Amino acid sequence: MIHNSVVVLFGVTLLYISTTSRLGGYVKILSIQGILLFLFSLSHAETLKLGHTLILTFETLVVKAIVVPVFIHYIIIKLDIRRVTEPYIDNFLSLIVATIIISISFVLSVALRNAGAEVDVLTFSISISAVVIGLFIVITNQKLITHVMGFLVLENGVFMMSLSLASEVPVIVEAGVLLDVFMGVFLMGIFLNRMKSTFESSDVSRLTRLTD
Amino acid sequence: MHVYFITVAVAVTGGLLAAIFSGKADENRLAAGISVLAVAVAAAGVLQQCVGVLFGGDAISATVDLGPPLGRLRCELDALSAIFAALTSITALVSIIYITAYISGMPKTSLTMPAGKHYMFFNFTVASMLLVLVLRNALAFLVVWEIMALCIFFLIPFERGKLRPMSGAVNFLVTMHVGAVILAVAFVLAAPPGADMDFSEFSAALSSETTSGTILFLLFFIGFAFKAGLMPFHSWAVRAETEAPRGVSGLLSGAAVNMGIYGILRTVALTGTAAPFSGYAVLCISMICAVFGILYALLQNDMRRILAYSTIENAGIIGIGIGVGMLGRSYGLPLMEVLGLAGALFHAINHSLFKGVLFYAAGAVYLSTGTSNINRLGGLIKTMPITAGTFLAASAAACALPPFNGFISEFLIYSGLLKALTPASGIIITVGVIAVAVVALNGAITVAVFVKTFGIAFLGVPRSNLAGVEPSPAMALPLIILSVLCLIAGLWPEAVMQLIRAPLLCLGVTQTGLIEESITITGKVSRGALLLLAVTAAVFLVRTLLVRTQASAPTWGCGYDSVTSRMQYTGSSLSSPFVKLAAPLFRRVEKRLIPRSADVPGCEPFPTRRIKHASYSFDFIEALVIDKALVVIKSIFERFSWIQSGHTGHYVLYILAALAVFLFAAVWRGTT
Amino acid sequence: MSSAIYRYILMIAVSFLIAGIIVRVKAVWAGRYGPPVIQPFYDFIKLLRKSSVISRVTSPIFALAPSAALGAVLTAATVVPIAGRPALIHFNGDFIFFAYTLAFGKFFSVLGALDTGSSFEGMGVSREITFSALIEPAFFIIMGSMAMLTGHTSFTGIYSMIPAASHDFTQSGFFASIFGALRAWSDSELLIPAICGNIVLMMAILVEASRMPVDDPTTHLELTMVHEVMILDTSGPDLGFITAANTIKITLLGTLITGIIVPQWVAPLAGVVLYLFMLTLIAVSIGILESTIARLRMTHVPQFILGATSVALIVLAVLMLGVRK
Amino acid sequence: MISGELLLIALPPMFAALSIGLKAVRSVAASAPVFDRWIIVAAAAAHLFMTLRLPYGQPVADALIGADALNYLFLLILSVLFLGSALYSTVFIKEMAVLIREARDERYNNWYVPTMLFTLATLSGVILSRNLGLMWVFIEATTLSTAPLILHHRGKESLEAVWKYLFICSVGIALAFIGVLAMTEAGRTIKGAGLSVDALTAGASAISPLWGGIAFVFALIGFGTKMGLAPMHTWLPDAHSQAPSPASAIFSGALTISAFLCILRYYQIFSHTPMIGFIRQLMLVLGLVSLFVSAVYVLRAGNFKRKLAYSTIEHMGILAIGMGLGGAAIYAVMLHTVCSSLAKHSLFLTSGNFLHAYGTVNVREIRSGVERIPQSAWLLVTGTLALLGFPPWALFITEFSMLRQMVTDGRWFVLLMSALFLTIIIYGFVSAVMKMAFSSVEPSASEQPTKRHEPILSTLPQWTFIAALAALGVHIPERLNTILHKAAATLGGF
Repeated sequence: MIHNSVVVLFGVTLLYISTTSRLGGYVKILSIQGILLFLFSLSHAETLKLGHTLILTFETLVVKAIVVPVFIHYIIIKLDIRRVTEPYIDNFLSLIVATIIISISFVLSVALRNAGAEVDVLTFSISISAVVIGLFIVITNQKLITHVMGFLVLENGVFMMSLSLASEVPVIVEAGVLLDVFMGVFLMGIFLNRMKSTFESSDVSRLTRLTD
Repeated sequence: MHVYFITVAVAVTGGLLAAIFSGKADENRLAAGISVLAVAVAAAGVLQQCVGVLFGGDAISATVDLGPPLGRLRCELDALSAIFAALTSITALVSIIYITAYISGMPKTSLTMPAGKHYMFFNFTVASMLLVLVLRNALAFLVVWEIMALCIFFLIPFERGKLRPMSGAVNFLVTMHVGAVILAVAFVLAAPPGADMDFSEFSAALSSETTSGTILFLLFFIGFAFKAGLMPFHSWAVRAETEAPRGVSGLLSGAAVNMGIYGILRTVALTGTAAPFSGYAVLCISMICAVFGILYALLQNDMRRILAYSTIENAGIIGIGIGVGMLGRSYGLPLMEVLGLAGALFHAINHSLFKGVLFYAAGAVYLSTGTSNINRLGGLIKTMPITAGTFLAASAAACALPPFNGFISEFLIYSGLLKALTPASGIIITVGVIAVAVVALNGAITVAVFVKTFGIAFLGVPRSNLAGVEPSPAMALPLIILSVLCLIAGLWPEAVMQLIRAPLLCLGVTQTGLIEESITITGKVSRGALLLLAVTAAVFLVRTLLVRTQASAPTWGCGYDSVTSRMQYTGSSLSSPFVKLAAPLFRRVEKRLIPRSADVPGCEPFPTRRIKHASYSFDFIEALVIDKALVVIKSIFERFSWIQSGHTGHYVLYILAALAVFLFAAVWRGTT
Repeated sequence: MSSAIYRYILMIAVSFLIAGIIVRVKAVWAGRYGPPVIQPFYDFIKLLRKSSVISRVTSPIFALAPSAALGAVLTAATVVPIAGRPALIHFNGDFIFFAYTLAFGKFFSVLGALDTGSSFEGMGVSREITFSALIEPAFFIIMGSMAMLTGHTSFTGIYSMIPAASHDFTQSGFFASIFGALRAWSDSELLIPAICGNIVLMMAILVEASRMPVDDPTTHLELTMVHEVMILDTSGPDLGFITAANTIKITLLGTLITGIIVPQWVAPLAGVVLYLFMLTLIAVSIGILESTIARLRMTHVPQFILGATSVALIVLAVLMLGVRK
Repeated sequence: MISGELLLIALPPMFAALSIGLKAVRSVAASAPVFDRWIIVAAAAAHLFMTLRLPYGQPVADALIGADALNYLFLLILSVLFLGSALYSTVFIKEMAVLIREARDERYNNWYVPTMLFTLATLSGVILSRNLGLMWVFIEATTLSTAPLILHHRGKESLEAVWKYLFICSVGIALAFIGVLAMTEAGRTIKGAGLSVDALTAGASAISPLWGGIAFVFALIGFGTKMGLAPMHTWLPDAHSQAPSPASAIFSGALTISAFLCILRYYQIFSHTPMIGFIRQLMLVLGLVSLFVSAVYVLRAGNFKRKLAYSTIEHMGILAIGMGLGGAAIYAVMLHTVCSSLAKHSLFLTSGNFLHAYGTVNVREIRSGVERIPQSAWLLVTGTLALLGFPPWALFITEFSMLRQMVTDGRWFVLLMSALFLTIIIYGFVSAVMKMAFSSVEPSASEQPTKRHEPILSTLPQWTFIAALAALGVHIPERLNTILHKAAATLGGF
């Protein structure tokens, strides 16, 4: 029961993130998603071995809910990026697109189940839509920091899918995902602040010199 | 066969040694000497082998196993390859002697690459040409075929700082690559699956009378037509031969075009009796090529461009000969087949001879006067008698005038056409007569072209202060040898026909009696030519006896005494009536350049301004096939320049789009 | 063989008369008495004896050109069947040899003209090569079709197949034989090709020998000349050779025309008489033509010559239909 | 005993640690350029030595890492290329030191050798791993280990390049991870298969086509991003043109094909299932799109290194098309991988020489290469001709056999399109190279080009690679031929 409600809540956060127009909102959403994933992994606790659950809890609670959002918050303040996200298309339209994405992923997962693949429809569709919405956020936003956050939403989607699909995936892959998130954010953070020193602003419009 | 391989190896090592010695200071003579020696030895070896094969000896063959990628290579020097090998080696030898003399006259700094490397690529080209003639394995043939194109590609950009040869070379390489791709497709289609793609296996697929057999033949024909410089694919020949250095142009028009001809003849040999349609196709393409080639030659005023277009015209004539031969074979007219194919082979030999002389003479003119634009030359015969004499002989041969060899080969093609009388179908007769008319028109325009070239450049009064100087004996020697060969082949064609006898058998001609008959035909005609020479000599003798006192006076100017050299007819004015007549065939651009500068000083009272008028025409087929295609491709691709836009967001969008499409396809395929 | 040589010499001699007849007819038509018919012969002898003035500018080619022109025409003459009898030399495809020998002559005479470096001669050259290039296809279509139809490729062979020749009328009288020949002609398939052939050959004479509609031999304004201007600078024996070459060329083409009409079966003497009669008829018609028609504008001459090609194409149509029958 | 494969992966990081350690020691740090050169060459030589001695063909069943014929071939390519880069790097490091002595600009990049060695390690890891999950982790590691290399020049462009490289590749790798997850889900029906390639291939028929299709799509798009297949190629031109020459040579020569190996593993799993038809269609589509994009941009790109990067995309497209054709074309793909990596590697190193001699790689500003740097100019010309598939070099043979496969399968549209794009690429490349090598400064121009000294090591690797290519074009040695055939056999070719 908790399992389904956590997933639904995660879906709601996805919808909300595609409509907020303030960076602070993005950071708060990310930490909420971290917490939801923590609850989600707890609900999977009984099927996993002890060691695995230990890493999972550490991973979701500490990294996704606390460390990463704080780090991003710190970067936003240090680079005093303007607090508002400048998306290419207005919020209302992106909300519609987000709902379309979620509905399509539901259709997809129902089709999968009908074709005989025993898959948990709700979790799979929400995780697929998280991935696609992550990409959508990256596509429709100018600022680099929003790209990083889009990428993190994508990571959360992948993490949820890995839990729901392949519960007995060996530990090293889990560690790999964690490593990916951590290193990605870390490196992007470094480049963002070095970019601040070389470029005047950190929105993506500066980054179009390399063309043909 | 091993001697043949040794000669090819000698040419290659000669090239390498020349390149190695190219670094030193006075390296021109050393490198030149080595490469000339190498080509001479190679030529001697090849000629010895070819003579053995051509006169009675049967084909020498050998198989070499090179392991994985190329597999078993069957090499065979049969009569058809032998005659072309002989031709290539002679042309190569004469060209290398010519190039070395040509380069020694040029300052070292004006070469794009050191002379030694130029010789290296020349030797590699010759070696690859000789190798291509003997290879019978399709993959190895293609490999050496493209290596030959590559080596010529390096020969073309020769003079430093000039950009046009560079683009000419690139045009050449790309055209050859397209030709090679077509050939590759043809080879794969013809080879039965799994076999190691030997030429002998192609004859089954080629000679089937069905449409697939015809389409396959046409693919082979088009693939080789690229190299032969036939009309739609001729732009490389014109560009390369005008921009390459002189010796190389001689090699290009002589040996390179022969490779294309050899390829077409090899296909004919493999095909046996093809459907009439392929014969008609070959004949029609060659007719168009011949007429358009010579018409464009009439427009040009640069000696080398004229000769380049005349090469295309001669390739057309040879194509007509092949077409006649094929039609004869498919309609069951053996004499027409023999005459057509013999005419084609004979003309290939003639073309290599007289075209060589023409290019080397044009080179000698360029070297001594610095330009090959005939409108700025004139009266060169007085200062360059040997070059003028050989140029006259070669142009008479090119116009197929009786005492020279060109007449014999066109005569063979004519009589082949006239033998097209068969009650079977009316089409072949009409095509035959139209072809006769086309070749006649072609001959007449060739006379106009070479009258214009020789007349304007060598005769009359020098139009500018460019006085020519006789080339060094090393350059004059090739000219004399080749023009004398032209005359001998014209007056005693039986010797050349003996050469052609074995290749004809190779081409699948069965009745040897008919070959004898064609030889007697040429014999009789050459007796007539001899008569012409004798009568003219007799009349000239009478004239010298009769003419007693020869007073000299200025040319009769119809009463106007201050005749200047500028009042002479120039090349463009000489051909203007014809050009106006055939105007719709080429786009002429008349430009009247009126500079903004003020009045002309010195004639103040009259308000005149210096007006410069320039008119030039360009080859609209080349413009259509090459330039237009390039423009269209570039404009289409220009529209796709948004892909690399620089925005990270766009890039992720591409990934998402690809993912969505493929995912949808996977699910759609999975569920249905 | 010996009779062929006599007829060859006869033709060379007659050619000077032909030129005289043309001039005489034009004079009579204009109401003048005109020079004697053998005047060209006297001119030829006079020119041979005169000394010549050679321009300083020219090279040996100018000296060679007239001899080459005459030599070419004389060689071409050996191939033509005269007065219904086989030619001096005949072999397969000798009409090609005929055409290309004439081209050899033209090639050198044109080069000779260019050698003098005068703008007038250049003008003549450019017109000459254009017009002669246009008549070549017509001549070849005619001869090619005749060769196809008759199966022979030499002049002698073609003309031996003329229907009048193949029937033996020797025993019947002169007029009966003429009616027989006409009847034989009417039902043979060679009728139309022969007629068109003669028209084309007639036009060829006008073009090659530069007669009236194409070029006015008597004009004195160099700008309008075609052939005369090319020989402005020749003098003495050279001029003689070139005028002789020109007149022989007329008779050559005339002989080709008569070849179709004079049947090969008639007795040699009667054949020769008939041949001479036909030649004078042609010369008179040329003379009349020159007196009545004005010159064509220079730009219209190509259209006139291409007319010859269209006539030749009619023969091609006959060829196609003929074969189908 | 530690297995050879594990040593191969572990060895380079040890050398890197040695390099970092020595730099930490104050007294020795000053002579960093000297010992750095020795370390990288030693590591490369050791890696090649171990690779040649590594037994291949019978990997331990279900082992995490092991060498079968397919990945042994890729390992060979990697170690040979890395040795070439190492030798070139000695010259590169010496010149960097010279720049510092003249205090022209940046300080010595301490991190150059360590990151190169980490890249070698991670690439060996990717190639040797036989477990899809482990392969994914190593691919992830290559992204992170190559990022600092692109940042070598610290200019505006290289910053932008590294940002795009990191971001797009991370997105790609995340999608690839979903592919791995989907494969575990698909492999659930094969009991105890987990993610080991051998088990999955054996039980492939039991995999449900739907999940298999989804897994392959995600893997193809994910690893395709790392491989540089269009439309996921956008990061490649920026990254490869900004990285230093030896590094970009390794990127285009080894990194792209290791991503290609990951895709081949998925291809191998489905090679004997009815799914293979659909997979070949996908590969053909991506191949043709890559050829199209590279044809568009080879004409437009002004910078020669970017042109080379687009030719990398072109060759990846050719590989994809080859796999899409199947049958004999798969053997051609194997040979093509070997030869195209060698050709691209030597060309990137040569473009480094040009960059060093002229200070720019812009085609329009480079003149009379033959006079100033003759060795590199001739290398450029022969290398380009080898890359474009002219005989006698081996790429002609591979493109011919692919063409042969296209004709026998009757795929005329693919043949027409690829022939057209390849011809355009040839036109674009040859005209650029001819301008750079042969077009010369007018004799009257003020400064006449003077011949520069070219160190032997800056041209030796390239000459050996081009000579090897020419040799392969004529005769393939027996040992290599068996490896190629076995590799093709594992993928369902012959």
